[in-house]
Amino acid sequence: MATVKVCNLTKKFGNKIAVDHLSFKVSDGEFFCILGPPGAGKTTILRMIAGLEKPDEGEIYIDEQLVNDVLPADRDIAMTFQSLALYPQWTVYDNIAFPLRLRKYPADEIDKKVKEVASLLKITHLLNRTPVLASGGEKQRIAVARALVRSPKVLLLDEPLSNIDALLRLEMRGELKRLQTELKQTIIYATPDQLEAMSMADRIAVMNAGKLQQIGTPDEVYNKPANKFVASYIGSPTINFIDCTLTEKNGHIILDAGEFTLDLTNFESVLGKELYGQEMLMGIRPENVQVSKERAKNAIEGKVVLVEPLGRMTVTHIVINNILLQAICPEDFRAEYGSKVWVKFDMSRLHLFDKNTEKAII
Amino acid sequence: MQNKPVSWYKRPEKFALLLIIPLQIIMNLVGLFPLIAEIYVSFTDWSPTSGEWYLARFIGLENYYRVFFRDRLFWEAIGRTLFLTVICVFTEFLLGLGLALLFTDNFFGKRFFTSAILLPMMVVPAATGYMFFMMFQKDGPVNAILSLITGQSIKVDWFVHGDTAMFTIYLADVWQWTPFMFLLMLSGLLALPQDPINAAKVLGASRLQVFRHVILPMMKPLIAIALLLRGIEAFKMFDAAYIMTHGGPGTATQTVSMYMLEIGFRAWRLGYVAAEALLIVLAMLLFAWFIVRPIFLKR
Amino acid sequence: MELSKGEKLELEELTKYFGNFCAVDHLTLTVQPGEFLCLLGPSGCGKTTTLNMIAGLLEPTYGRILIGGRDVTYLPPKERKVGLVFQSYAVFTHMTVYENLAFGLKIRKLTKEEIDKKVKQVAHILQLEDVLHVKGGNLNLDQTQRTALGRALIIEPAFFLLDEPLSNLDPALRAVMRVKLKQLQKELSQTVVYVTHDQLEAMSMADRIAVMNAGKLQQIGTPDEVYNKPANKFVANFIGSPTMNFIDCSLAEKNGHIILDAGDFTLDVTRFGEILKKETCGPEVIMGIRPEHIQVSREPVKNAIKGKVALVEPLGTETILTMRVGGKEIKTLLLGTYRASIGEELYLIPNMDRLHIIDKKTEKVVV
Amino acid sequence: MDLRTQKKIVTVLRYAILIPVTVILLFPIYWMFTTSLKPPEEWTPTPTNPRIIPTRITLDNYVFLFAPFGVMETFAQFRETIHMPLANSLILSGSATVLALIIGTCAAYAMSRYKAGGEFAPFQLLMFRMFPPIAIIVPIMILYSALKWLDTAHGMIVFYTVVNMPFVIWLMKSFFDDIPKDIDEAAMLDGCSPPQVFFKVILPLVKPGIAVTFLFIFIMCWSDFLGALVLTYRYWFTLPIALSKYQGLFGYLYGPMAATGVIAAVPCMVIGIIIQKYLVRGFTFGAVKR
Repeated sequence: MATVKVCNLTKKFGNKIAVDHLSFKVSDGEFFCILGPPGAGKTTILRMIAGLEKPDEGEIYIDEQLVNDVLPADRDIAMTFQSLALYPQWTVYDNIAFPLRLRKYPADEIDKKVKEVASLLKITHLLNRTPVLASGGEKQRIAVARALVRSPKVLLLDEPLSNIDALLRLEMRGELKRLQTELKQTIIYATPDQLEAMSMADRIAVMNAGKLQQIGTPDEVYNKPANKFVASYIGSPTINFIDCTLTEKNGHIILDAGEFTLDLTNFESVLGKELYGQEMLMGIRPENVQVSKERAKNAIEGKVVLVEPLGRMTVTHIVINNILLQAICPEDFRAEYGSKVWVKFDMSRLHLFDKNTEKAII
Repeated sequence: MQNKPVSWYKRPEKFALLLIIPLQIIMNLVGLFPLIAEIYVSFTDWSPTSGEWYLARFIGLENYYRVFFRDRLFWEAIGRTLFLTVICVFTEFLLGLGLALLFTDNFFGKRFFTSAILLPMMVVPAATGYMFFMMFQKDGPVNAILSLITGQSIKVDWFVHGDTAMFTIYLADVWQWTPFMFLLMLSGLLALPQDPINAAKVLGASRLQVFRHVILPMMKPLIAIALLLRGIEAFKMFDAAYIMTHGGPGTATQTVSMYMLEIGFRAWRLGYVAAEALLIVLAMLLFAWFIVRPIFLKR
Repeated sequence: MELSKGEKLELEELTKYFGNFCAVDHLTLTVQPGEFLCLLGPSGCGKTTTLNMIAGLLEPTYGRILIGGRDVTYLPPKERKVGLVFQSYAVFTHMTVYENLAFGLKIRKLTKEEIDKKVKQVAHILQLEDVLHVKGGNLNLDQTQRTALGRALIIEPAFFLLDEPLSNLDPALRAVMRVKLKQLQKELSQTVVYVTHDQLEAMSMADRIAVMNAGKLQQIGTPDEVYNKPANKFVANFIGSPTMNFIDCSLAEKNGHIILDAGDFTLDVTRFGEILKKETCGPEVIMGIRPEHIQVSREPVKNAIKGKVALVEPLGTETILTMRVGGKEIKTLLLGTYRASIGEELYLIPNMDRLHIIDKKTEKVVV
Repeated sequence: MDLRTQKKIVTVLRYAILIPVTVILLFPIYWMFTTSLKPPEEWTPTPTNPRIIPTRITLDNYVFLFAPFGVMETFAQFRETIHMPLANSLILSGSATVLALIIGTCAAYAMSRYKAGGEFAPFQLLMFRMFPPIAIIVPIMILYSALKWLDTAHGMIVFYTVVNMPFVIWLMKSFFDDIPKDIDEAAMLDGCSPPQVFFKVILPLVKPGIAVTFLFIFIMCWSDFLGALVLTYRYWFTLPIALSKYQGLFGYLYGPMAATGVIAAVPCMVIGIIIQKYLVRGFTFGAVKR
């Protein structure tokens, strides 16, 4: 078990900056997720920690030791690849035993360890087969078993669930999390899937275009997104954004979206005078939009364009002139295409972003 | 962990170097050094019968001057080779593509027909030469079969006339290399994405329209590579043709390779041939760099 | 130009064998003009084969296909006028958007002016005017998709066949395109057969859903019907995410009450007595309940099932709790963020109105 | 037109084209094979009988080539055995192929994984293969006459190794490129040093590729004509040269000549059919895979 620390890590490929002055620290036994869309630099970070890629700048510490110049074989790190990279010419047993054999473990100890990890991952029945014929989920387990067998200091997982179908993914998600809790293994997990990150991670680092956007617990990144990117990337259905400006009228702070206005006087403490007249982006999650078929006080009129009955809830798409909103309604909510509805926002869950810097204000 | 000494050959860069050094040695020994010698020799009148190459008389640019202004046979051979190359490759391409189109879906005997069509390209070219030499003899099977079909006694002496001799060379090349084009075109056709083809069908296109508007444009890059590779190979044309005609009658079927063999290794004017070889290498280098490389690297 | 309205599509006993393998098995269904029908099923269930037969790319082994009442079973694709959009979009990469759109018309030998007029009109509807002269290979996903749609729309098809058209898009764009596609279909009142393996997509867009598995039609109905009244275990399992909890149980009668015995807990299902008696073949049944239909309480409640928290997955909008009850695992889905620690004891309250009982032998949903 | 009628027409057309084409393509090979089995009186067709099907089959033509007595005594003064060229072909092709494969495989791995030799190294090799062989032989002739390597085994082996090196590199590189780099990296993280990655993990994985390359290079060496024509004269000439030499000596003895042709052609045809799937890859330097 170990800690990992990276400072000012930077990597360029030609002119493209893949990772830009990144710093973070993963503590012992933590499940740390790196979340971001394709091209955010997630894989590059893992590869640099593993030693497969040389950083252009910055330092990597494993257990407080600088490892920039240590060969990958000597870092005592395990990694699973997106392509899994199992050795197709060997049996599953030999695949898992390979790292131990290279380290010259005695045969009986290898045997014991391989069987132990195989039963932990429920692949004992596969040991004498080649991995080529295994199913997607099984291959995934074999790759994890091979990584875990020598109890590495840090386990790096690169989008391990991206190649398996949705149902199995849900199951594997739970299993991986349970495994980690049991073994107290330090894990750095890269994924583009916010649901995976939210459900498994102790902390999430949200990345975009090589830059760190926010680090925090799942609760923090969901409820207190640091900027527009984080707010839009996390949560499904995605958060609604509405262009608006901040103004003052008769001592009230008013958010003007053109089609409607909201009174933000309650947020006086964070909304300094210098923000008045500025262009803003209001963010509200679909579950914080209440929809009613009856006209109500302070409610905004809109038109239904699509009702998505998802079973456990209904996602309703509403237009207010040219603003498109998604709202989560109770599961039995139904409305005709084009019918009128009235919308209210949960003001305590409102987010406000500066339109230029995209940083969160509220 | 970090201060453990690492054996030098385990460093990736060093290991890579170790792997590639044998190649460098052998390619430079047999490639680079002789090239330098050749450049020198091309400025002399060296002939192995007259002594060692470094003792030969230095004659400056005379060899090059002769190539350009005094050697009609050389340029005729070039023209002839280019002509053969163009018509052979063109025929092979049309036949190969046509045949490949018949193999895009499954039918009874597909494996047999594929293997049968591929067989000619696996015959050693020298053997092909002898095969066609036998077939086109005056008393050979081709004349016999033609007689049988036409009912008249046909006794064409194929190798005695320049035109008919050229024709047999053309036939031999087409026979041997159409299978290669077929194989290339077939692998191209099989690798095509099926969706655009089906899309065109559903939009109402007939088979011919699908071929013209969808398949052909999608095959373009592969066709370019196929024509290039085959063209380069055809320009080297030697083995079969040499066995069939030895360049004759006279010089009527002499290709560039045959001509250079004649001058260099029968008349032993190696200094002069060195100059010719260098010119061809130079032409090929330019061709490779500006035409082949862009097409090849696109893949 | 008045764009044509959609026509009716009927499949009668449509069957396709590949060798001995039956890909589509006696499929009969009718798509009404202007209807949005989803063909939903896992990969390999025969939906793509069905689609290829409708488009005329595959010959059926048996059965009939009727478009607007006309038998087209063995007609070549040209004479069917089907608007097919592929999963890969299959836009001709070597042609510009304009040429792509014009392709179907050029084939039909329309004059240059007619083609130009129609292309401009369709380009306007699909907002492709700006990219008309861009090569198909240089478009972004969204434009590619619209080009594929336009190319199909321009030949005034009898109906549309869409083969997983959204599966290549990222989730955010997918949500937007779902809305746009549905809007377009409503405005042009086109008949659409939409093939997908994504139950969420089917639920959100379809007027009716036809669920297929292993070449056979499992159920056809509105999204509400397939969600609330699944016909069999396959449909119950395939629709809804996270999937329905299935627990092996046996039925027993005690003191006039019918008891559903799962070993670790029992439920009183006397209220379903009549149906149960009539429809089940034996006491062996499977209890099915969706995670969203189980409430959780920290205090003991009557009829509640005691369990231990095995896993908490906070997803932001909702939280999935995996509970361990004896040797079984039951998933529950709670709206919002629910905090619980692993090992904590909680009480599960199933919503008895939403409980399903499935016969173990036939896998039919009884309740 | 009905889908089913269309299908029938296509089927009929397909066979109407394929059958004659196949017959024409196979005829020269058929003729050589049958001639090698015909007695002298059937070697040439007559105006009335094209002699497409031999009436009597004999192995005399082969015996004539291998054993210098007993058969076809009328032609005794032309007799040349083919023991030597056959052995030469086997020795030279075999050794050159092994040597080229050892050097080329290592270098191809270095190029595939480490971009060793720079980005253009593989392409330079390809260009080398583009020149007409005669242009390459001239400088080699200069070198060999200086080294006294003409008409020697080692000279020919080195020559074949060098001229076929581009094929080895491009083919093997394409096989290495087919293996995801992730496998190398996984092995490194599992604790392999770079040499261990190559020898323990990757090399066993490309075994089929090595086999294909071996066979392909073998037929390339075996088929060579021009190289042996210029660089050998007395001791180390190969089968194709024998074919040409004997053509001058007993060119119109079609039977024995056809037998020589068969002996030269058969190994390549057998190997060619075995590696059919990979021929495209070989001839296009790995650019077109199938």
